[in-house]
Amino acid sequence: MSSDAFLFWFLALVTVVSGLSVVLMTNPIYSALSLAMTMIGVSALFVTLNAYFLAGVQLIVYAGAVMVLFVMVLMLFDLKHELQAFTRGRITGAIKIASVGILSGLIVGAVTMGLKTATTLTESASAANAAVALKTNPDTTRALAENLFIKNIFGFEALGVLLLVIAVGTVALSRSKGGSHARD
Amino acid sequence: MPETNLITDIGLNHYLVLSVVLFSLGMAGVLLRRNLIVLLMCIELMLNAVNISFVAFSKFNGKIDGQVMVFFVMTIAAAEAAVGLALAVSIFKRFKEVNIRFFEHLKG
Amino acid sequence: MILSGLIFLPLLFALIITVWPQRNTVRHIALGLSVIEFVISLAMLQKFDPASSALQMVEKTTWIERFGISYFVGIDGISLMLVMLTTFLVPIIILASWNSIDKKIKGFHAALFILQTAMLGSFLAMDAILFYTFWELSLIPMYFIVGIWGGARRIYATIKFFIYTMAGSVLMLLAIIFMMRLTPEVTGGQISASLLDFYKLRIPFIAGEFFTAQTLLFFAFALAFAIKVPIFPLHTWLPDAHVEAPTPGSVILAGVMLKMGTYCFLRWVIPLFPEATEHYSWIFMAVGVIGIVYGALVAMVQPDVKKLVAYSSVSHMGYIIVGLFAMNAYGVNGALYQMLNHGISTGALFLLIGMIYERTHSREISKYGGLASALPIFTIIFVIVTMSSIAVPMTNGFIGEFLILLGSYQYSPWVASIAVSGVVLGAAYMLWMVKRIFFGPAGEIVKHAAHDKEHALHDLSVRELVVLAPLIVLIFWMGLFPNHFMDYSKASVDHLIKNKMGYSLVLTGEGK
Amino acid sequence: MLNHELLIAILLLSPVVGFLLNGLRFRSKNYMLAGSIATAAVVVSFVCSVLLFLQLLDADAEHRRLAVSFFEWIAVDKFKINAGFVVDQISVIMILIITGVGSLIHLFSIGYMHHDKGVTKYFAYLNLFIFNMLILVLGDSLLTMFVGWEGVGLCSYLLIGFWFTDSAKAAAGMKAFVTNRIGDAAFIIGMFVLFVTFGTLNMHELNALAPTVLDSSWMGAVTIGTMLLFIGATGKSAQIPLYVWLPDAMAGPTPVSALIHAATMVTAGVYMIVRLDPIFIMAPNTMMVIAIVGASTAVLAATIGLTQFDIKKVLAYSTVSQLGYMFLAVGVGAFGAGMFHLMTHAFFKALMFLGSGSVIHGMHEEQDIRKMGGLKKYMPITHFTFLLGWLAIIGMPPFAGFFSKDEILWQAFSSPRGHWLLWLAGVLGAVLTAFYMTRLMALTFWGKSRIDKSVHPHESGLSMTIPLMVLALLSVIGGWIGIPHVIGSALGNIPNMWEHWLEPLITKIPAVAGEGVEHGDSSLEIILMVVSVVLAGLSAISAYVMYTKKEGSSAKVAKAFGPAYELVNKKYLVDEAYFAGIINPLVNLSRNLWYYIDVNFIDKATFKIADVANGGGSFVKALQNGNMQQYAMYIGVGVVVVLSFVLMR
Repeated sequence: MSSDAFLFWFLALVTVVSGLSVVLMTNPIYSALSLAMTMIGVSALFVTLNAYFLAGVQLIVYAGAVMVLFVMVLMLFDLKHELQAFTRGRITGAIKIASVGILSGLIVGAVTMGLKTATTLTESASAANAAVALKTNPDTTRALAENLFIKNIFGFEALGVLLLVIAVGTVALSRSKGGSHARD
Repeated sequence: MPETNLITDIGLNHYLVLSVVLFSLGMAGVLLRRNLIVLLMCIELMLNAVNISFVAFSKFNGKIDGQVMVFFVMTIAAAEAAVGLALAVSIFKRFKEVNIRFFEHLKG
Repeated sequence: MILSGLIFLPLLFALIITVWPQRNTVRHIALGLSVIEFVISLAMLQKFDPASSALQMVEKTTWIERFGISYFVGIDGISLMLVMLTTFLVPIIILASWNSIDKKIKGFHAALFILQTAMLGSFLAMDAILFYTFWELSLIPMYFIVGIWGGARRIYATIKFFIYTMAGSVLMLLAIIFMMRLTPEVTGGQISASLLDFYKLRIPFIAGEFFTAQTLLFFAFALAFAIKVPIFPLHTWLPDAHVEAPTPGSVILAGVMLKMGTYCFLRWVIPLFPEATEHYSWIFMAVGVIGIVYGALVAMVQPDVKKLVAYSSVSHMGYIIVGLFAMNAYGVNGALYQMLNHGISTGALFLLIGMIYERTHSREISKYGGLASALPIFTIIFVIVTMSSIAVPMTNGFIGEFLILLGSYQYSPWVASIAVSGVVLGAAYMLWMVKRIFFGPAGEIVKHAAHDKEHALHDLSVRELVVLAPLIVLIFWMGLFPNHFMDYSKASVDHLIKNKMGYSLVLTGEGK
Repeated sequence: MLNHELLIAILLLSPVVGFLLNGLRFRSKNYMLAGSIATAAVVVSFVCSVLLFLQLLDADAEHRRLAVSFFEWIAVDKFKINAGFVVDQISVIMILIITGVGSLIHLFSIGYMHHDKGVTKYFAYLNLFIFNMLILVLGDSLLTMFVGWEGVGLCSYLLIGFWFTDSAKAAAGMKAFVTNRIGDAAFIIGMFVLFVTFGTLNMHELNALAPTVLDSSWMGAVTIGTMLLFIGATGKSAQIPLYVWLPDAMAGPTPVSALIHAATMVTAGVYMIVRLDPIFIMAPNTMMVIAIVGASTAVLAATIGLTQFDIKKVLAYSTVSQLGYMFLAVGVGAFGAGMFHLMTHAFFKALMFLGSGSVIHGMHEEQDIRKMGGLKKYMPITHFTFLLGWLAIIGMPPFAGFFSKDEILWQAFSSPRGHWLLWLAGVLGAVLTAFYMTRLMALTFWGKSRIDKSVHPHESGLSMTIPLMVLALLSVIGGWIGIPHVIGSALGNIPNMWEHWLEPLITKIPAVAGEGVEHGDSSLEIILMVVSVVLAGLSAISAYVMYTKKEGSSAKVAKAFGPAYELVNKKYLVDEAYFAGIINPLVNLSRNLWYYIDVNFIDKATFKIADVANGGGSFVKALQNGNMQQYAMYIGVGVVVVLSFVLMR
């Protein structure tokens, strides 16, 4: 087993286990910490896929900023272990789990069915060359930047505007008294 | 084409399957959990799962666009988390409650 | 441009009304604007060439090119008088609602003008989609007029009215789309929604088989219009809508909106599906005749005077249907004339009932009695209108009813024999109502008014007389000189009757 | 000489002017002004009528026809009706009666109505009536006639219900209108039948086309058409089965009863048939029905008249009975005789109604003859004129009624379409008439006074007695223009001016060999005449004895007949039968239709359809439970479904 393969299996295990614990932990703090672990695993997976810049961003944005946000909010609410962490209802619960299961089964089935197509795709000459180039060339960051700032500059700028709006909106939301939708 | 070893030859499919598994976990969490914050976390999980498949496609197809898309997704995810949490905070301030079953105002 | 002007000026008026700054002059402005509209329609009448059966003052502009939908309006003898009726009634309605509408005045007048646009558009549109747009548009202001300014059960009535009419139009829309898909046969490949192209279609018809294109299309259209008219088993929305509607709403509903149904039979159903019309005319004859008798019988036992008049409308509309489907010159001319008559005399009846309701706040017949001593002028006018409604000669009602009966006699003597019973029953229920309200010893309301100074009954004011005078003049004018009115429509109706198996219209542009 | 078109225009419009002048100031209580305007309007019309009559006299017999068409009224396809009017031998008689008797009655009304609050309105209505009646008789087509036909019905409605605060009177007006409408509906269909058969409604053209009729059977178009027209006539002229409105119509002011319900309007049916005689002759079955209905009405109404105590009701039933005579006449083909009786009846019945009006006026609105008696000394003029009218109606020679009634009876016997049974019915009617009219005279004017002490009867003023006197004169001499040949030749060649005048317009019934009696059989005619006069005389004498000499004997007779008397007194319960058999079931049916079909079937059915939509909505609504996770689940399930559909394909 090559190091590549070992790395993949190890990281897969880490992400799946921590992902599972996000769902299963009844204490939200543990869920948050597990999610942080998952993020780190994903970031490492990015590295195995030669996406170094993204791996960094993943760490900074997710494991850094977003998770801190989550944890802070949790701390703010002072949430402890929950008795009713999961929804009730036999039928709906069954349907929920079944739909998740069937969905994942279907996707996996689709992936395996599409195996041949995928391999032929990778083996088609130009794609293969490009893939090799991408595999071997560690400098994907430059390529990413070029693509981002030339081809997708409009989307990039739009995202900037979106983030501005979000920032303003978030501030406005958290300053509000929770709306007028009184329950009583 | 020689027989590929499922364990040692890591290809696109491995990443995709991993992505699916993570996505399903996230989805199960969204469907099953009751805590609003945890729900948001599970959504993050789903988005990350998708990101994995994007990057994997990007690598195995030799196109950088996949990574660009991940970049966008991350931005959106961060924004969504911010707004979602802001909402959660504001709701919590008003109702002292984060259980999703509590918020059924959309009942028809 | 005059037709477009007629159609869209009211829309502009509605806009002016909504932004008008002074609340207390809104009525004056609305009245003035509606009179302007009427004067324009008179100018149009002046330009109209009564000798020609062609579609006149045509305007056609492409609207949605891909589907061959155009803005296409034109006028001929069939629609002319109904357009005149519409523009004529609106000022009267505005003047009649001077005191009775006291909330949301701006909204009311704006709705009225939008309604006028929609009605005129429905009468003038020569493009199926354009027509459908106006047809549906007419529902919305009416919905608000009944729903906002109506009586106690107005919400029930509006929803019933809306759903009934809507249910019919859906089928019609389907039929229109189906026919549009057929048009490339006659236009050389281009899809078209023009009514004139529809006229050219020869839709296959097999007698006796229900599931053929023409039969199905015929019934799809006929159902939509039958609900609007309304024809006998589909009439139950009408009494509710009338009872709950405010007076102006009742007048416009009875005066013009019901005519949209009958007019469309003449404009769409009969020329488009001649074989099906001929083959299934017995159904409409039957329901028409049943409507005449049934409406009259049920009207007789109504405790509410407005409901009584509403059921009398069902009876009168039965006459119109019988006249239309007799498919001969007498029947169709009579039906067209009866549409005007009904608009005027039933409109006047609703106005009168509205006026008395303003004074007594009751519509229950049993509470009245002896009103003739208290309100003599009112009584005289009411009796005149009643006479018009029961078709006494020298009033307008007689000409229409007589011609319709003559037409139906030519169709089948039996139909005429049953339909003529409406003449007797009509007299019975109307005069019984008149007797119970106006004659006899003073009833509860009159007695109450005699004791109570605050509720004393005042005879008609000058404003109310001005409202009624034109209607009374028309009742006699149309009864004594029907040719002054009928001459405008004769050419078109003759053309329709003579070419019913291959109807087409010639176009003439603006002017002559 | 004035142009006849102008004359006809003035003739028609003068009452309209009167109507408008009075109608527009209907609140006024100035009875003198209102009465003068109205009377003047009718007098102007009368002058025009006389001038027109003189014009006709000038013309030679074949061209006595003044036609005018003012404008085209209705013109649709082949159906063309002009506002056209014709003055000819028949209609000129009618307009003379209408405007002549009409002016007298207007004059009478000034005195009779002077205390009434609505006097101006009353005169407006009267003028309107005259206008409509003139249209009816002058109209050159059936449809123009129908305009007047309905118009007079309307005026009748307004005048019967003139004192509308009395519920019963308003109801009587309504009853009259609706009953007339039943006839009118048949009239309309009758017009259609004739129009479709002959292609015209112009009466001149119809009459000219009549000989082309081939099918005279029961189902022939002409028979059906004329039958329907006759049903129309039964409505307007109060024949079986539609006569019920006329007795109730006495609720109106008495001059109205005289003008509308005795002299003019109710004779419209007879007039219509006479106008269309060639057509009716082509339908022998219809004629037979007319004769039978006329004869039965004459007898039936007369029997009811025997038992009534309201002075106007007696006269009303008498009118119905006399109208029956006229129909009997036209039914056997004696159109001239029918018209003749129409005219004489107009004179003497108007006289009697006005006389009764004078009595009622003098008695302060008392109408019950049981509370009268001995009025002779209080009201000499009224009594004397009434007496002449009485003699005329019971057919005593040489009063007007004798000549016309005798002519009808003789024709009923001798005409090719006559029958001895019809004659017998006629004689029976005459005997009954003599009895109840004598009873009326006896109870009202003769015998002992039964007047209430609080009432002080007085003779009426001049405006009321002058019309009485004029009409009395006419009742005496009115018949002399139609003296039968048998008497005329006996008295020295007095010509039958009436017959001569009408001859060009009256079609003779083609004699059928072996049927009827030869016209020249004068001895038989005299015998029959004597028989009927003697019988009527005896009947009158017995009534006189019974009601003035032997008081109380009438009660004994009534007792002897017991239930039969009750039945007759209650008018054979016809009104009750109509109510129980037709009107109430119809109202109940309507209630049930409304309740069961409209409210409980159609509405419920549509609600059911709405319920389906509503149920679907509730089902979908249950899915929208507000639980966000449920929604997410739906998304999941949806994705699964779509994805599996895509993959399994």
